[in-house]
Amino acid sequence: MQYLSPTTIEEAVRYLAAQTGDCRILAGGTDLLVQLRSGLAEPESIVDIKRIDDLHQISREDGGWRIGAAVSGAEMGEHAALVADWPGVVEAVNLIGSTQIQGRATLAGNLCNASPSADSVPAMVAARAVARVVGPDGARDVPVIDIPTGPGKNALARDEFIASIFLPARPERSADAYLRFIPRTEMDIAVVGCGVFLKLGKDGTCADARVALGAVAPKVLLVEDAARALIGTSLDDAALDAFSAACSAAAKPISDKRGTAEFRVHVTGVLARRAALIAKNRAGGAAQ
Amino acid sequence: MVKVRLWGSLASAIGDQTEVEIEAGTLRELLDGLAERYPALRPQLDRGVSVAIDGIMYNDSWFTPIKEDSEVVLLARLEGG
Amino acid sequence: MSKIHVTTTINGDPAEFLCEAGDSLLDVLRDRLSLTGSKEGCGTGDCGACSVTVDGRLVCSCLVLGAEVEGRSVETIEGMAEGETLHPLQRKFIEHAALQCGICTPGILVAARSLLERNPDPTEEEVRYWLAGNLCRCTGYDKIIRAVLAAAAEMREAS
Amino acid sequence: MALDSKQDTNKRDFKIVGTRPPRPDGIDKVTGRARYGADMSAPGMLVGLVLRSPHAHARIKSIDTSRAEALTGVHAVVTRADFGDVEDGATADTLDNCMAGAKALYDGHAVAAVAATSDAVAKQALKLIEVEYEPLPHVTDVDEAMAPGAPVLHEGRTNETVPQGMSANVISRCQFGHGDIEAGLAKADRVLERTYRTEATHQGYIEPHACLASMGSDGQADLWCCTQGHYMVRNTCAAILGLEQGKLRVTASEIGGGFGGKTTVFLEPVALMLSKKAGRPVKMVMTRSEVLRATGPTASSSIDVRIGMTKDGRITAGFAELRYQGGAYPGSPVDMGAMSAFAPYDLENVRTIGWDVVTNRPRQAAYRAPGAPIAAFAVESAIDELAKGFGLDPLEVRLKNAAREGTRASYGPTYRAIGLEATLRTAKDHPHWTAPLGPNQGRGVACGFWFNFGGDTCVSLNITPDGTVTLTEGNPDIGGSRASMSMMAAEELGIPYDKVRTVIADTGSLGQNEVTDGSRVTFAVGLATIEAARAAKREMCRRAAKVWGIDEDAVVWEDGAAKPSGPNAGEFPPMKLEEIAAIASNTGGPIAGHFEVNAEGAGVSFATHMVDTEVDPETGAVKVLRYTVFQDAGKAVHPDYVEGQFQGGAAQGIGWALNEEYVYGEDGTLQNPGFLDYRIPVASDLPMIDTVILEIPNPGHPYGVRGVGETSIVPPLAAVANSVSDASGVRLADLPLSPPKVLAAIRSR
Repeated sequence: MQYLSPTTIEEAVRYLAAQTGDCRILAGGTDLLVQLRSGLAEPESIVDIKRIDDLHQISREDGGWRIGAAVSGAEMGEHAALVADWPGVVEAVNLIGSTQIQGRATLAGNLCNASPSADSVPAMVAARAVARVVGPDGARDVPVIDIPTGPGKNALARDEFIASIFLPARPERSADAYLRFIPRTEMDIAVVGCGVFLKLGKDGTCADARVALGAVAPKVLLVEDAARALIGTSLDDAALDAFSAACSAAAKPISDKRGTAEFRVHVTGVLARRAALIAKNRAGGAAQ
Repeated sequence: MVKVRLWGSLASAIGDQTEVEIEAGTLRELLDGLAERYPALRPQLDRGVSVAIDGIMYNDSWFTPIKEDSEVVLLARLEGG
Repeated sequence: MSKIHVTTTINGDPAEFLCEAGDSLLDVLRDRLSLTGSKEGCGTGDCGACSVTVDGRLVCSCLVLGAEVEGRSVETIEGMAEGETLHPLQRKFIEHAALQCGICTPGILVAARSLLERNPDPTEEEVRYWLAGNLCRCTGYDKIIRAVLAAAAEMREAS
Repeated sequence: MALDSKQDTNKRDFKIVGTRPPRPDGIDKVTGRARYGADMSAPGMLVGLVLRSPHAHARIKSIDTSRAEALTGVHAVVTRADFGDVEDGATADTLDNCMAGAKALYDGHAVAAVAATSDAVAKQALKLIEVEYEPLPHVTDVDEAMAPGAPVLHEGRTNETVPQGMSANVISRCQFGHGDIEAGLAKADRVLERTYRTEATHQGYIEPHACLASMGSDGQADLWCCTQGHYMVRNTCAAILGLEQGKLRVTASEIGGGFGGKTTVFLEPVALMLSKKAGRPVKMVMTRSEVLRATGPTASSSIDVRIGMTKDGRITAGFAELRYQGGAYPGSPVDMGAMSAFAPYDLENVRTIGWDVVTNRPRQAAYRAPGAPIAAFAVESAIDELAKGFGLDPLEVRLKNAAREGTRASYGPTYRAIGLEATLRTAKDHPHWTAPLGPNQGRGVACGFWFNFGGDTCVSLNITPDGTVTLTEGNPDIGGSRASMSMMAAEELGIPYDKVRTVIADTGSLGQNEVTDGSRVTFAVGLATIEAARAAKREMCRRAAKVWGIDEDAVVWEDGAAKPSGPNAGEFPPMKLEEIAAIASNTGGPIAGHFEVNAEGAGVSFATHMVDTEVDPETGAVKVLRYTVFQDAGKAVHPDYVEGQFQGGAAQGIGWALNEEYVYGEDGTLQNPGFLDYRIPVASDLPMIDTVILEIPNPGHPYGVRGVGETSIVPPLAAVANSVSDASGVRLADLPLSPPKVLAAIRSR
């Protein structure tokens, strides 16, 4: 096995393009090293992108934020302005594993690993995040929702990688939130994950809504009819009931060691409602 | 003679006798006497037993004295963690 | 395949080692540098017994490649005491009987020091959540949490 | 000397016992210097790895190791064919568990092992071993395994206690109790009948099994390993490898947790065989996945309970039928479950029946009070449900039925002084019992019992020329026992604690010592330590008598010094320990005390636990809010470590109650072999765990010590379940109380 540590994006792309066998990108490594150790992954080479300075930046762009692929969850959590804008996304990435894991794990890595239960992905999808994919032909922007294609599979070509994630400018009177259910208080993989983005009108009614679900389907689900159940409402109980029911209805989970399908369907609705209320309060709506 | 209480499975091996009497002054004499007089108890005695004498557990100490009026109870062999 | 040569700093001292591309930092510390204070409880980042800091950031050394620490600064449990003088956390762990078997202790001490560097006055809940990635099976965590809070109080008074 | 006559707890004013000095191994353990199982290496050392069965049950038709042997860097490959036959049944099972014979009996069962120059080469070699399996039908559930027609693991292992016509997976039946159940039930105002189930859990020690073996062609061998009993390792490995016990020296490393799981061998005989074949030292370290798949979790169970109670809370009869599967070999702890199930209660009519059953799971090993927590979960849940049904205070009901001194225990003997009633009364008077609860919150209590053991123990106490003391004992220090031993030696000698250093000897340096199990160490090693100190004191008195030219009977030991005593002793200033030590060469040579005993007389111990929980009615999530342990310790030698045992047992029990379980798939393979999905409690899951130490002296120990390590895991399963029931209004009879189960129960209410 070969370990490569390029210092520019171009160099990294060249390395990737030159590989004939299995080649893995190393960002936080919190998934890759586990796979290496278990023998699940036996790559011929590893390209460590953490020596590329550009990928360590959190920078303002068009009123939003561009987050480099090597930025750890802990660094995001320490960035006050980012936390103020997208608390749900930051919370989601900081729910992944332990303090130690958060010191390494990245948004881009969590996305590319394409686990159906990845915590940051529903939050990013709710926030309309866009991944910048780089490859031999330059860069292309892909909505985060289109990156995972199934458990462990993503839409990247073998000579591409994600250089950054873009979180768009957050409109006034809007906010996001992410909740997940786990059996313990920490350290578990999400049994259900739910990211919600809400924008309120001046009168406090819901002007825009997005809800994305994790761990209840082979990939992240964007539930548009659930969002529609909120738009135009005052986020009253009836609207939240409809929203919660639509989320549960959209969930198509399996039963496994982490929970039964029936449990996941029910808890999807519970979390969606709770997350929507958090987002509403953050967006300036009255507390319930 | 010492009265010995047997636990259920031992009792059922010898026709549901829950108490037997054995001439014994020590633990070893007790165990030898039981095996001799009640051959049906042998498999379990070979697998191991613990013995409570006046409320204290003994496993192996042959020469533990037993008094005529001691309370003697056979128990399944104890193991710990 | 030739090995990778790595130059780094460990507990303030310069260090060099050769490793395979797939060797974890934990493998390197334990097997190549004889720093066996960092323990492997799981190898998957779930127990925290291998906790170290790299450039001041708390990580599981089982989830870091040895090759990654080229030019970095690594701190392990072996660097926590200064000569004969124990770190207040180490002292409080002994005073509060915060260890039974002791296998999780190095990782917990490294993690707790990292917490107190960022937050000198944590609440009980903050300590519990910060240390959620450090499994202890002996103590039920009670005496560990008390020891960390006591060390924090002492360090605040001293500073 | 009868131990009873030497008991002096009540009149004794302890100077050191009962204080909280720092542990002697503290600095090593907070600096990373302490060496555990995987921390040792040797020149020329090879890496040993094990090939494991991917099948739950399969006949091994052939194993071809030739390609692995031919790989450069591979120095030895072993299979079962390398081991001879072993006569003793239990040891033969241990060998078969370490290296499969004709069949692989569970997912993860070892089938071959290699020793190579590196981990990478060894991994490659494992892939080159060709095993031809014939997969067989499997069974992992205890009730399914008992059913006629179930896949059979072994023929001919059933013993004489099992009625004809049952599945060959049923190994034995046991029965305990007295009185007339049906007559007792007839007197009850209500008879509750319930079936309870518990899933297997793992001890979850953080340190995986590890060893370093070195064996020469002359049959002499050295082994370094993490174990609860290196003498057991020596004896078992010697039997398996056909070695003389004296030729094999085993050194216990520091041990990173055991809880019963390190009371047998898994890697050690294999490492020795690899070392023998390779002619080089071999180190083996398990991965966490190997630990969970192929070491010794505890039993899973299904239990039927029938209890009758009068409306004023008197239990008229108690019956339980317990079915425990203990994995692929005989030996589940069902007998101890059956003996302990009703042990806290004074019952006229009580009967328990236990069935030991084998399944295609790893062979169970002891786990902290083996068998008892499972049984207590069933009985304490049923008693709670009955008490609640009558609107009675659950503590009052337990007090009304509590076993006391003179009660005939459900398992046979009559209790001597015991502390159950004291724990219940203390619990009732504790502020926790009357603290207010919020919405969706509940409170539960449960009692627990454990026998505690003694066993073979050997201690040597040596006085150095400068008057310091080294105490040599043979039980690994798993939670502060060096401190307790040093304290008891110092107490007895009348010298400061820091003048005693306790070391754990290897198997070549002391006689046989029983495993660190059964909560025996502070009791049995403590007893031997006290007696060894007394022997040394007698010798020091003799030396002083010689110097003074008086009769040795006229010398007594007080406050760390020999003193003349009695009418004809004469006037001499006290001669301190260090003065006697300094002239030892002149008065007869080195001074030491030693004591060897099969320590009998361990005192049983009882606990009552109280726990508050909050249940999220929308998700079924349970949060533990407050926890208090009330337990009798006899005499707490080092209260910090007694509290630590209480807290650790409670935490493990909380994990067992809420989230820990072995999950097997349809194919019989373990679905959660890692700390990610085998969910032991993390720091943020638990509150502080309050403890109340009660001291009802054990008449069988000179200081009154009782074992404390195991009882603390017995009550929490039921205490948590009772609390969840109080909080949610639904009662669950299956552990763990994982959120999907709790939510399903709430929603179907």
